[in-house]
This record gives sequence, structure tokens and C-alpha cells, in this order.
Amino acid sequence: MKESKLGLDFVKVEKARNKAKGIADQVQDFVEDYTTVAVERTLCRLMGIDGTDRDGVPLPNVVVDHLKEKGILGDGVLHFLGNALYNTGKSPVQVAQEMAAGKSDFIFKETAPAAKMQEVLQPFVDTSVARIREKRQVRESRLERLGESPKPYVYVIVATGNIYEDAVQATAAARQGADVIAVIRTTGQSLLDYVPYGATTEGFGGTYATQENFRIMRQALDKAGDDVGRYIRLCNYCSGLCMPEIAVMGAFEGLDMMLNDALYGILFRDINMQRTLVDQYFSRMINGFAGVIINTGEDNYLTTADAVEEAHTVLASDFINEQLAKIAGLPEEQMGLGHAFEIDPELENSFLYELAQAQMIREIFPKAPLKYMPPTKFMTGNIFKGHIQDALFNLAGIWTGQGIQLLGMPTEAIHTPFMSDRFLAIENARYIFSAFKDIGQEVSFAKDGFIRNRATEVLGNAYTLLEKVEKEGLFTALEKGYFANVRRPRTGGKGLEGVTRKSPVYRNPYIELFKGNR
Amino acid sequence: MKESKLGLDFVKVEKARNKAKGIADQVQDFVEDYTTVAVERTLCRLMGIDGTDRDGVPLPNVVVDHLKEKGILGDGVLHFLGNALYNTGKSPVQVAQEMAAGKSDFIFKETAPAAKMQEVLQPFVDTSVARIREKRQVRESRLERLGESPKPYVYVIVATGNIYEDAVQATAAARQGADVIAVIRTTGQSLLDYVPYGATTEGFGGTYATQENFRIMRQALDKAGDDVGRYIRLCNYCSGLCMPEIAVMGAFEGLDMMLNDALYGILFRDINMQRTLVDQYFSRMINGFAGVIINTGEDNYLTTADAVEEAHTVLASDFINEQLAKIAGLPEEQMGLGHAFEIDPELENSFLYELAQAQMIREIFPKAPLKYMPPTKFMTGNIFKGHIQDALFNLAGIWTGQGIQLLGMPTEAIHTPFMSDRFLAIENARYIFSAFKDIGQEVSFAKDGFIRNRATEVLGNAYTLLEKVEKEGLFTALEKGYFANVRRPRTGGKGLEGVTRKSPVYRNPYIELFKGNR
Amino acid sequence: MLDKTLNLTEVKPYGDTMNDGKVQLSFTLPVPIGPEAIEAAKQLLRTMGLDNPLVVYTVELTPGFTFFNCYGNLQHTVNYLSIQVPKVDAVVMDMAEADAYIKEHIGRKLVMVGASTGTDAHTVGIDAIMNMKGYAGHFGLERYGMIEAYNLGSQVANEELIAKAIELRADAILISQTVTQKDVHIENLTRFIEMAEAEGIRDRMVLVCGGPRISHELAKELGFDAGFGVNTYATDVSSYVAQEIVRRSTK
Amino acid sequence: MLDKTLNLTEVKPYGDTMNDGKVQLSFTLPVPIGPEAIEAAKQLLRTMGLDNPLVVYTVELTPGFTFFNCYGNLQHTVNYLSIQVPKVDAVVMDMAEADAYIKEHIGRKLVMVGASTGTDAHTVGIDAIMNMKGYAGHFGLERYGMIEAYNLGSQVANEELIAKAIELRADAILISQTVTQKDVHIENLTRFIEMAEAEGIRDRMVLVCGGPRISHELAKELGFDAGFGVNTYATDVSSYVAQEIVRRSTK
Ligand code: B12
Ligand code: B12
Ligand SMILES: Cc1ncc(COP(=O)(O)O)c(C=O)c1O
Ligand SMILES: Cc1ncc(COP(=O)(O)O)c(C=O)c1O
Repeated sequence: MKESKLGLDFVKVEKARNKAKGIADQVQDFVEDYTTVAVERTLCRLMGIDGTDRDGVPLPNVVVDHLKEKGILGDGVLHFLGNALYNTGKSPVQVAQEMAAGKSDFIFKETAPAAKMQEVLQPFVDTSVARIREKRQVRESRLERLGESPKPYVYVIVATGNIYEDAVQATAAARQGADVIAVIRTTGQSLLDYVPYGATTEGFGGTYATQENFRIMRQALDKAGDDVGRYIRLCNYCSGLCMPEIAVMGAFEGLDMMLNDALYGILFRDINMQRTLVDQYFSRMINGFAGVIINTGEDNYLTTADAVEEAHTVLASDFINEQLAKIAGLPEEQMGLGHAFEIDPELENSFLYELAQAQMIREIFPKAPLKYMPPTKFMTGNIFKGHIQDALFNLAGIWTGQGIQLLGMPTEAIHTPFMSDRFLAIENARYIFSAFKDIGQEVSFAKDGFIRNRATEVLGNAYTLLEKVEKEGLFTALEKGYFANVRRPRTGGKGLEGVTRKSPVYRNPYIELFKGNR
Repeated sequence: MKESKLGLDFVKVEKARNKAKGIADQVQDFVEDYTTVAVERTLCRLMGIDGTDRDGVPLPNVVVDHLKEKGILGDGVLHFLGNALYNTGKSPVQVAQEMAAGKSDFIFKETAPAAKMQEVLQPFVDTSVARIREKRQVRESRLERLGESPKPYVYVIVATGNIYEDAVQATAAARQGADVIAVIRTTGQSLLDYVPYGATTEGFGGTYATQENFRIMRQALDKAGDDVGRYIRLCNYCSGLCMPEIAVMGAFEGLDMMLNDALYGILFRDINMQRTLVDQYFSRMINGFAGVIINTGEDNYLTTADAVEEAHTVLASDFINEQLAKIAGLPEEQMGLGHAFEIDPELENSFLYELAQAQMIREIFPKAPLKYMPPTKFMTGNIFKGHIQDALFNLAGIWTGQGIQLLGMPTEAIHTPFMSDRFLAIENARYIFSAFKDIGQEVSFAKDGFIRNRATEVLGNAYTLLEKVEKEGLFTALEKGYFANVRRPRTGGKGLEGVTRKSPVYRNPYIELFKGNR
Repeated sequence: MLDKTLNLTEVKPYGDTMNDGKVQLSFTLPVPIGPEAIEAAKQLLRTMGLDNPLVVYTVELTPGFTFFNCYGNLQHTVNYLSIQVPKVDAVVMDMAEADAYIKEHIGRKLVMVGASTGTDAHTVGIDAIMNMKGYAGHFGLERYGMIEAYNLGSQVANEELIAKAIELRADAILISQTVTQKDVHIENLTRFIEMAEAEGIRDRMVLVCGGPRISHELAKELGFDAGFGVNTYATDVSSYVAQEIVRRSTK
Repeated sequence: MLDKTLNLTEVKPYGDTMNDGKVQLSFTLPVPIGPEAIEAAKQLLRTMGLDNPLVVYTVELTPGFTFFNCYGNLQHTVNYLSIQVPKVDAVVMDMAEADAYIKEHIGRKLVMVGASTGTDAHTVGIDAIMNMKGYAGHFGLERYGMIEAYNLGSQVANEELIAKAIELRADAILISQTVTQKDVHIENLTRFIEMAEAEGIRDRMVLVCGGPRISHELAKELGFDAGFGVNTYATDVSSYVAQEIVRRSTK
């Protein structure tokens, strides 16, 4: 790597990374023994089970809930399906439909031999793998044809609640220069233990993540991308009670990015930690295989805690997210590790603090397409000042070579973005990115200066924190509130009832197929 | 001086300065032999002549125009007044009043002995000098008491056309953080060959510069300054056909800054070059003695010409203005040499160009309180983008340590500032100045990088231009359009008829009293 | 001619001259850019009562949608002197004063239960009021000697909050609402009041809500006893609740 | 409920949903900050036809003057289909085409005299149209083979301009006006037309004005033959004048 602009101690960086690896390995020891309703529903979807029953309950939920009630979910849905297919010759979706219709529960006395089950399942496995691979290839060939945008990518959100209105907004943003469109989810979706079905038009502060909505938006962006001659990336959210399930829906529909953080659901949605940690593993494997860039949520720490005092928790969490993603086989090039420009604008030299932090994260994770979040906490109803706060954020982004610039909106403190807000935000970023294009290579930071000292300090504090977390274990650290000042009990929060220990017959062939592959 | 951040060739800088000295010396050779109606009216004012005749014609004009008609202006108004006082025992203002009333023209056959004339004039000379010195001392003691603002000074304009409304706006701006208030003049005033009298309430795009208006505003700012605990500087405009006259009115009323450029009137108001060059000399002497900081108008070059192509004309003109100011005895600490952020926002790396230019001027004139003008040409009706352009301007200002930051307004392309526009502009500057407080000492520019190369290039071009101007003389250079692409004939433009060769009896004791003194 | 004197019964916006009526606006119209779009914008400005409508900037955001920056001079006026805004009726006391007041006038600890309700996950506001460490230099209710404060966190269902309040025999319920898209906060707060009435606690407890888009006026309309907006501190809430409880007990 | 279909006879502002009517506003009121000020602002917003008036930010600029940032949903609509905007009646030709057109249809050089008039010292606009080097890649009138262009510069008095135009037997007069404060441009342009009539050149020459706040509509109202706003190039003016002169000669 090039020489550090901050005079960073890379030996310390490697030591910190090792601590994080220790933390992640401990987590993984736990994760390997468990499955969840979300993982099993994901396998249903991979088997081709989609649609809902007459009451609108998604078929994957029908199947998995039934197994759970019967207490046999630990055997895994593929064990069940393998047996059902072997015994009936039906397809997985037929099995699910008939089960939903109450015709049969397909639970047979005897179990087919493992090899036989594998044989009947294999065509469905192959189909699902091919489907995902094909979407990845479509992306790659479009990127080849249309070319890649320079970084930082210009990332904006749409959040009208109505997928069709979202598509209009997204198309407009693409024309204005957006590289990535994220469809924000409606409030509350992350706490649903199912994924709604079909196109939706009523959300609050966001739009439901559904497979059909993904498809509608993908189509709109492909069209817009052809018109503007750029590939437009589509982003949605894995986090919540359906991490792997949404990951696979995204993989099927050609999404390019997904919010996916190992700790976010625990800290910010009070989801049980065992549940989320099991779910994140499979979801990241899928993201990895699908070529999806994940975005982690360290920015959220600073929406509640202070950006100067707690800067090191962001870095420490990035290290942990990196190691957990690595275990799931996700390449560094797909790790959109998060951080944020949440510095108090009243603070003297606020920009210098931020520059130190952004440059530090850039140098520590050199290959990662870092996800950089805009000011939100200190945005007010003063849209004029807010526009400048966002300009400084954009400046920090181009200066330190961030990967994904999640544009701030002048109206952040007021409403989800209007079409014109997005225009102004994109205009802001394009102006700053152009005016300061080569600033990064033009300037260097004074030895023993404010910026270098600050970076050294934050790295030091992060190391100390990681050391402590490794010693106590991540579960305990979360219980003690080391991150974001939020304490979560190991057996509290939502979704613990959906976690099950795997039985000896449990099988998930996708782990082998997906992990680290493409 | 500290080492150059730009690796500037200071030998070349000194050579350029020498060329400018040559240019200024040539000009001065001409200037010394002439006086103008404006200079003579200024002497009337110094003698205490103020007020108007029944038709509203200012008494200084009555006196000077009369001498001009009689063809004896070359003798100087003091020669005339000395004689009149000696012969009649009246005061200068009585002389003027009676002349205006048509009672007498005070032109006597014989002339009193020079020593006698000096004797009768001396009390009036002393009074005027004391009056100016006292105002200077008031400023100094207020500054002592209230403390000095950090640089760059926050400078904003008021321009309602109504001096009372201006005072309200100015007070508001001072409370919001302005350090300097400039009262913009009404369109057209610079072409009036007299200074209007009294308080005024009707101007277009600005407010008349009158002595009473100066007084009203000074009073308002002193009050505001006491309230906010800061000394608030007051700025107005010398340029035009009344340069020294307005300078002396400013000196009487405790103004702190005045726009005063040796070339501005010629290039941008089509005022005859001989006239302006004679006028600027005396006006700067007065500004110097009064402790007034002058602001030169190089920014105007870039409102018509291109900021990248013509950057060197700004620097060359700064050199010339510096040398002419020096000849008039103005200390460097009062030379607010001008330049401007008029770079096309569409240009790639536009900020780097600007940074190079601003830093270069900073290093070449290390003691001058540089006057830095905001974007105007590329401001549009898009007030949101405009606010960011202004933020970048503020960034360049704090980064390179400018002296006087003439804040840009988001509504630059629309109207003269509303009270709220000024608030937003000040908020913008304060935020940027604080967020980037120590950036200048934190970063350095790459050797052989874009910024250093650009500075070297501009200095080189400025040197070449100064060389040419020295060879051909400033008058010829102006005729050929070397500055701002504007060509002006030596005997064209307004006000030439007001220029008169001094006769052997001509005397102006103030030159000796003011020049280089305080 | 502009009348440049301030008349508080006929207040107009102020640009740089009294009564000039200057207003800045921006908006998008779903029409393509061009002179017709500008004319459409000007006509709308006139319908709003703006003289001299001025379109200073237009850009087509995407085909068929044009964004306008505009200025105009508002002809309408407002009678400032006739404005009456309902205000929370309490003298603000600091923590020590409030504790002393409660001790003296009530003689026991006050129980307050708070939450961010419905699907709302924003806790910073309610935390600012309740958490020990407080906000902007003001300690939160948990720190008060004479207040027993329970912060239930976020996304708490109305039923759950009411059940908890009854269980704890709360004196006051504090609700925070941040998300206002499609008036989801109005709906949620209205439903809370209905439930509180059904459960018979409507008049037994002091019901308070707060959030960046809440005003005392809105809160009263919805049936709450008081509402608090931005820049509220624990002192405001504790003072109000304590004084209100004393007021009720002396009635 | 919001009707989400676009109806061009009843167009409303668009925030993020068709017909939501969203408008952003900012203005200052000459009243002190506080709840009464906010209520005053809201009342004004309502008089403008804005539902759900939302004051999102207030700051006191100086005692007694409060600045507001607001949003609201406009209830008024505009009939886009009924809008008729008068437009300059000419086919835009490039320089070569215009020269050829003049040669063919008029057969002699056209004389055009331009200036920035009155107290207006802004020349960049008129220079952009007239100077050899032109503007934004379009050559100015001085470069045209079949146009004799005289640019008198700035702060030219109306009488002087008219005298010069008569002296040069101009076919067209081009006036630029930039400063609009207190409608000084309207006054100046009106006086020009009066003088032109008095001098009998009103119908003998094509009278054109331009500037950032000039529209064709305004120019016509003031008695000019045509008006040009921002983003005008020499091609627009030369094409119009040439075609207008041909039109007049064939009448
Ligand atoms: C921080 C934040 C988050 C954090 C919240 C973390 C947390 N633990 O609270 C996270 C990242 C999780 C988040 C998520 C979302 N957010 Co959010 N968020 C914000 C943000 C940046 C700041 C809010 C804040 O903390 N303000 C600081 C506190 C101190 O101020 P306050 O809440 O006004 O509280 C004060 C007063 O109002 C009052 N008060 C408040 N409550 C109470 C209660 C009582 C009883 C009393 C007396 C007083 C009182 O006192 C407080 C102190 O003075 C705002 C934008 C902004 N800058 O305002 C968006 C914002 C509020 N979020 C928004 C949205 C839409 C969301 C999401 C729904 C987006 C999505 N679809 O994913 C999600 C989901 C959340 C959900 N289900 O509710 C929107 C709301 C739009 C609207 N008007 O409806 C905003 C405005 C951003 C935007 N422009 O889109 N958000
Ligand atoms: C450059 C400039 C100056 C320069 C002018 C130099 C020069 N030689 O022209 C200087 C520094 C001298 C100057 C001075 C003043 N200025 Co000035 N200036 C500007 C500025 C920054 C740009 C104007 C410009 O050049 N635009 C570029 C040209 C190409 O655009 P354009 O003029 O619109 O021209 C195009 C079209 O309109 C059209 N067009 C124009 N004329 C014509 C004519 C014809 C016949 C046709 C067909 C077309 C046509 O074609 C052109 C090309 O497309 C504007 C702010 C801004 N960003 O707009 C303020 C601005 C115009 N100035 C303003 C003011 C008030 C002044 C002063 C009066 C301030 C003062 N009191 O000192 C002075 C005095 C000038 C005077 N007496 O008139 C105000 C006007 C406010 C108002 N609406 O009334 C503005 C808006 C700034 C502000 N917010 O205060 N200014
Ligand atoms: C990692 C991550 N996931 C998801 C979300 C979205 O929130 P929700 O959980 O409500 O979908 C965020 C928002 O900041 C996030 O950072
Ligand atoms: C040096 C100088 N003088 C004066 C002025 C003001 O213009 P006017 O000559 O119209 O007063 C300016 C404006 O830019 C200037 O730069």
C-alpha cells in the first residue's frame, strides 16, 4: 500500500484486525450450530417456493411455521422437502401450496436415504444457483457495456411509500447523475418476521421491500441506465428479521447493494442477538455469491452518540463487520463498511476531525468501497445551512476517496426527499466532486498536526475496545452497551423464538456452493 | 517571511514589484503637475466649506466651478481662499456662502504675500487635521476597548437605497457577526461631479454617499458595536469623479474602509485616465492619514474576463495599485488589494485553481489585508447552488488567510440583499471559518503539483505583462486594453475638463501633512 | 407607493424594506420546461397573492417535471396583535426546585412512564427528556430525586404503554412521536387517547406528548393535556406535570 | 385522499407524489420570535392557499425580525393547457444562413445600434450579443458579413442612442437593461419608447430590448417589437430582425 498520509501505525492496524478476527471466530463457533426461521424460509425461496396462501401469508412462512410448530425445524426445511419430494414426486412449490391449502402436511413416517433426498433436490438447487449466477452476469455485462461510474458513487434514496412513484423519482435521480438508488423501507418492516408479497403502494417513510417491488425498480433503473448510458445500481435492506430471505430475493432480482450489518438489528431494532448473528452469516454468503455490495450501519452509532467521543466505536465495529463478512466468504471489494459525517457543526475545526476520521478509515480498509453517510443529526429545518453541511460532507468524500457517497438532503430534518431535494443534493455532489477532483493527491497533512494526531488517537481507542471485546466476547459486549450506548440482553429482543439448534440430519448445501464463490 | 507553500520564486516577485514601481513612478511624474476640480473641492471641505446653495449645489462646487470658469483654478483654491481671508477677515465657509449668494466673488486685484496667506489659512488647516486625527483616535480607542475581530473580516453590503433602512439592515448584520458594513452607492453616483448633500432615502441598487449618510451609519454601527462588543467597520466608495472629496468626508466621519482603485474608474466607469490618476493620489493620501483601509477593484477584471486566462492581470494590477498607494504614503497594512473567486464552477478542479491564486496573492502581499471578492459572474437564480459556491469561496478565504472576506449572497443574481440573505451569508462564513479554522497550517501542497504549478504560471504571466506595461507606460497600456479587455483613449472619457495644470503659485499644504503620517 | 411604517395589525413579509412583502419560494410542477411552464408558475404565484411574481431559475428535473425558484411580493397581511396561542401553563423550575416543589406540595415521588410509540423507532427525543444524562446540559427525569421515571424505549404499542402505566400507577404518561409522514403520528396519538379513555385513565393521569412536529396546540386538539416541541428539556416537563398534579388535587 | 393522476387543466406543485401541492417558502416577518410569530407565519401561509402550513425553522435575524423556513401544500391549481405565451416570431438561423438570408431578401447590410442605457453600466449582456467574439460559442453581430453593428457601450442616454441610430440610419436598435431595482428598467424603457415616438422612429426601426429580467411579453407591453431574456445569442436577434424587416417590407 501507498504510504499513509496520516502516518498511521499499520502494525497496530494489523493487531486490531487480529483482535476482530478473534471476536468473529468466537461468534462463528456459535453460529454454525444454529438455524433460524429466516434461514429456512430462505431455503424455501431458493427451492422456488413463492406466493402466498389465501390469507396472504407467504408460502415460505406457511412451510417453516408448520415445521416449527411440529418442533422439527432443527432438521432443516431441506430435509423435509427432500423427503416430501422423494415420497410424492411433487415440486417444492406444489408441496408448499398443498400444505397451505390444508391438503397434506407431507410429514412422513420414514425418511428417505440422504443420497436420494439430495438427488431429488439437486435440480432445484441447480436452478436457484443458475438463476442467481445469471443475474450476476447480467450486471457484469451491463457494466461492461455501459462502463463504471467514478467513485465515490452518488447514492440517493427514494422513499415515497409507493413503488411506482419511487420508480419515477429514481429515474429522475438517475438522469441527474445518481449512480445508486436505494429504496428505503417503510417504518416497521424490519420487525416483520415475513416478507410481504407483490407490488405495494402504501408505506410510511419508505416502501415495502418485496420481490415484486425489487423487480419493478430494477426494470425502471435498467431503462434509465440505458437512457443515460450508465449502469445504475439498486440498493435495498437486508437488516431485520428477514436478513437472508431478503438477500436471496435481491439476488434473484439483480440488486447490487444491500444494507447488511451484523449488529444493526440488535442495537437499533432490538432484535435478539443470537437471531441476527445467525441470520447475517447466511445472508452475507448470499450477498457475496450474488456480487452484491453490502453496506454496514456504523453511521447509526453516531446518530445517538457523539461523533468525537465515539469515533473509535465506528472503527472497531468496521473491523468486526469486516471479519464476520470474511467468514461468510464476502470479498473485500464487496464490503461497503460504514461511517458517517455526524460531527457537530458548531465544533471548532469540525472538518479537520472529520477529515482525519474519513482518511483513517480509507487507509485501514483500502479495498473496501466504503459507505459514507451524510450529516443527519445536526441537520435542522434551515435548509440553506443544511445544504452547506452536505457540501462539506461531499468534500470529505472526494478528498479521502470514499466509495459510496450517500448524499445528504437539505431537507433531512423535515421530510423524506422531494424530487427537487434529490436534484439539489446531486448537483451539490457533482459540483464538489468536480471542483475538488484532485485535492487528495495535491495536499498532505502536517507531521504531528491536528489531523494526524486525531487519527492516531482514534485508532488507539479502537484497538483498546477490540481488545476488551475479544476478552469478554461480543455477546457480553452487547449486553454491556459497548456499542452506541445500547445494552441488549442475550435472550431479550425480538425473534429469539425463531432460533433453533441444528439436528444431526440438518443440511444446507448452499453454504458450500455460495461461500467465497461467484 | 515563512517559506512559501507554493514554492514561489520570490526573486521574481521582487522583480515584478520593481517593474510596478517603474510604472507608478512614471504615473507620478505626470500626477505631480496637475490638480482637478475634485482635489480643489476636497481642499474646500478641508477648509470647512460645506452645505449647498439655494439650488442645492454643494458650496465646494460653487467655489471651484467659479474659479474654473475664471480660468484660475490652476492657482489652487487655497491660493484664492488665502487671499480672500486675508483681504476680508471672513472664514472660508462665509466666503463660499457669500459667493453662492452672489454677494461677491472675492477675486481681488492684488495677491497677499504667501506667508500672510499661509498665516490666515493655518487655523483652518489645523482644525481639519485635528478633526481627522481625532476620528482616527476614536477608532483606535474603540478598537482597543472592544477588541479586534479575527481575520478574514466578515464584510457585507447594505443597499436598500434608503439610509435609515440601511442602518436597520447594518445593525442586524452586525448582530449576526459582520465585522464590516459597506454601504453600496446608488447606480450612477460615481459619474456625478459633485457629492450630494444631506440624508437620502431614494437610491437605485444602492444609497447615495453623502457626509450625513456617513454620519448616520457611523452612529448606528457604533451603537451596534457597543451592543455586540465588537468594533464594526464602516466602508464606502471613493471611486468615481469625487475620489478625494469622498475620502475626506470619510475621514471626517470616521469611516474605516474605502473602495479606492487607481484604475477602476477608468476601466469600468469610463472616467478619463488623467483625471482618475490625479484624483487617486490625493484621495489615498487622505485615506492613509485617516487610517482608512483601501480596497482595490481587481475583482472587476474577472466579472468580464475569464478567471483562468486573465488571473495574471489581477496580480499585475495589484502590484501597480500597491506601488501607487506607496507613493501616496499609504502603509501596507492599509492596502486591501483586491482579487476574486470568479472561477467557472463547471471547470474541473476549479477550487484548486482558486486556491493556488488566493494563496499566491497572500504570499506576495504578506502584510496587506487582502480584499477577497465572492463569486458573482457564475451565480444564477439557483440560490441553493449559489450558497455552496459562496461556501467554497469562504473556504478559500479561511484556508489562505485572506484579510477581508466580502461575503457572497445566495441571491447575487437576483436582487440586492434582503436581511435574511445577509443572515444566511454570515452563517455560511461563520460555519466555514470555524469548521476549517486551522486548515491552512495543517496541509501543504504537493511539489510539482497542480497548485504550485498554477501559481508559478500566473506569477510568470504577471511579470511579463508588467514588463510590457513598464516599457509602454500605463497610459498606453490602458489605451491598448491590457486590463479587463477594455480600451480607453488618453483624452476620452468623463471628467477630463476638470483636470488643470498647477500654476507656480499653487499650494497644497496637506500633501506634506498627510503623506505617510498619522 | 410602499407604506414603510410597521403596523402590527397588518404585518407583511419583509425583504429589505418595511411592507415590501418579499417571499422566496421553490416548487416543482409536473410540466415540461419552457415559457409556458414559467407562465404557469407565475399564475400560481398570483393565486397565492404574490404581486410581481418573478421566476429566477428553472431546471427540468426529469422530462415533464420543472423546478422553479421564485420571488414575489405578498399582498396578504396578518393581524399579529390578534394572535392568541395556547401555551403550556407552568413556571419552569430547575431540578432542585422541582424536587423541592414535589416534596412540599405532593409529598411523594411522581411516577412517569415514557415511550416512543407505534412504529416509531426514534428514541433520541424521549431519551433527551428521560435519561439520567439528559440533553444539552439539562439532566433527565431519571436523575430527579422526586421522580420515578420509566423509559420503555421505542416501537412500543399503545396498549403495552397503557398497561405498564396502570401497573406502575403512573402519574403521567410521556409519548414521543417523530415520524410524521402521512400523519402517522396523528393517527397513532388519536388511537392512544381513545384507548386511554376506554381504559379509564384519560383523567387519572397527565397525558403528555412531544416531538419535533408537536405543538402544545396540536396536543390539546388531539386530547392530550400538553405538548412539547423542539428544544424541550426535562425541566419543562417535570415543572408542568408537577404543577398540573397540584392543580388537579386542589380542585 | 390525494388524486394521483396528472390533470393538465389542474396542475399543482409536486413534491414526491402527484398533486401533493408541496411548496417551499422562506420569508421574514417584522415581529419578534416566538409562538405568536409562528402562528402569524402559518396564518399567512393559509391566506396563500397552503394547507398543512409547516414552519420548520425560525431564527430572529435581529430583535423584532424573524426569519421562517416553511412548507405547505398548495390548494390552488393552474390550467396549463390554457396558457398562451407570446413568442418571438422567427426561425432561428445560424450566422451563415442569416447572412445568406439578408443578402437574398434584403440585398444590403443591416445596420444595428446597441447600448446599455440609462444609468445601467452592465455591458456583458449586450457585448455577448454584439461583440465579434460573441458568447458561449456563438459569434456576435459584429462578425456577421451582412450586419453593420455599432455597440455604444454603457450608461448611454436614450437621446444619445436615438440620435446615433438616426445618424447611422439604423434598421434596428438593441437595448440592454440589467438593473431592475425599483423597476428602473421599466421606467427607462418606457421613456425610450416615448422618445422614439416623438422622434418618429418608432415604426421605422425594429426596436429590441434584452436582459436577464426581460421577456418578450414584457417588451411587447412596453411597446418594443421584441424582447429577449437569459440565454439569448446573436443568432436569435439577427434572425428575428432580418425576418421582421422582410416581413415589414412585404406588407
Ligand atoms: C437519529 C435519527 C434516526 C435514528 C434514530 C435512532 C434513535 N435511537 O432514535 C435511526 C437511524 C434509527 C432513524 C431511523 C429512521 N428514521 Co430517522 N431520523 C433521525 C434524525 C437524524 C434525528 C432525530 C433526532 O434524534 N433528533 C434529536 C432529538 C433530541 O430531537 P427531537 O426528537 O425533536 O426531541 C426533542 C423535542 O422534539 C422534544 N421531544 C421529543 N419527544 C418528546 C417526548 C416528550 C414527552 C416531550 C415532553 C418532549 C419530546 O424534546 C426533545 C429534546 O428537546 C432525523 C432527522 C433530523 N435531523 O431531525 C431523522 C428523521 C426523523 N427520520 C426519519 C425517518 C423517515 C426514519 C425512518 C423511518 C427511515 C426508514 N424508512 O428507514 C427510519 C425508521 C425509524 C422508525 N421506524 O421510526 C424522518 C422522518 C420524516 C417525517 N417527518 O416523517 C427524518 C426527519 C429524516 C428524513 N428527512 O427522512 N432515524
Ligand atoms: C458583472 C456584474 C457587474 C459588473 C458589470 C461589468 C460590465 N462591464 O458589465 C460591475 C462590477 C461593474 C457591476 C456593477 C454594478 N452592479 Co452588477 N452585476 C454583475 C453580475 C455579477 C453579472 C451580470 C452579467 O454580466 N451577466 C452575464 C450576461 C451574459 O448575462 P445577461 O446580462 O443576462 O445577458 C444575456 C441576456 O440577458 C441577453 N441580453 C442582455 N442584454 C441584451 C440586449 C439585447 C438587445 C438582447 C437581444 C439580449 C440581451 O443576452 C445575454 C446573453 O445571453 C450580476 C449578478 C449575476 N450573477 O447575474 C450583478 C447585478 C446585475 N448587478 C447589480 C447591481 C445592483 C450593480 C450595481 C448597481 C451595484 C452598485 N450599486 O455598485 C453596480 C453599478 C452598475 C450600474 N450602474 O449599472 C444587481 C442588479 C440587481 C437588480 N436586479 O436590480 C446584480 C443582479 C447583483 C446583485 N444581486 O446586486 N455589476
Ligand atoms: C445496516 C442498516 N440496516 C437497515 C437500516 C434501515 O432501517 P430499518 O431497519 O428500519 O429497515 C439502516 C438504516 O440506517 C441500516 O444502517
Ligand atoms: C474599486 C471600486 N470602486 C467602486 C465600486 C462601486 O461602483 P460605483 O463606481 O458604481 O460606485 C467598485 C465596485 O465593484 C469597485 O470595485
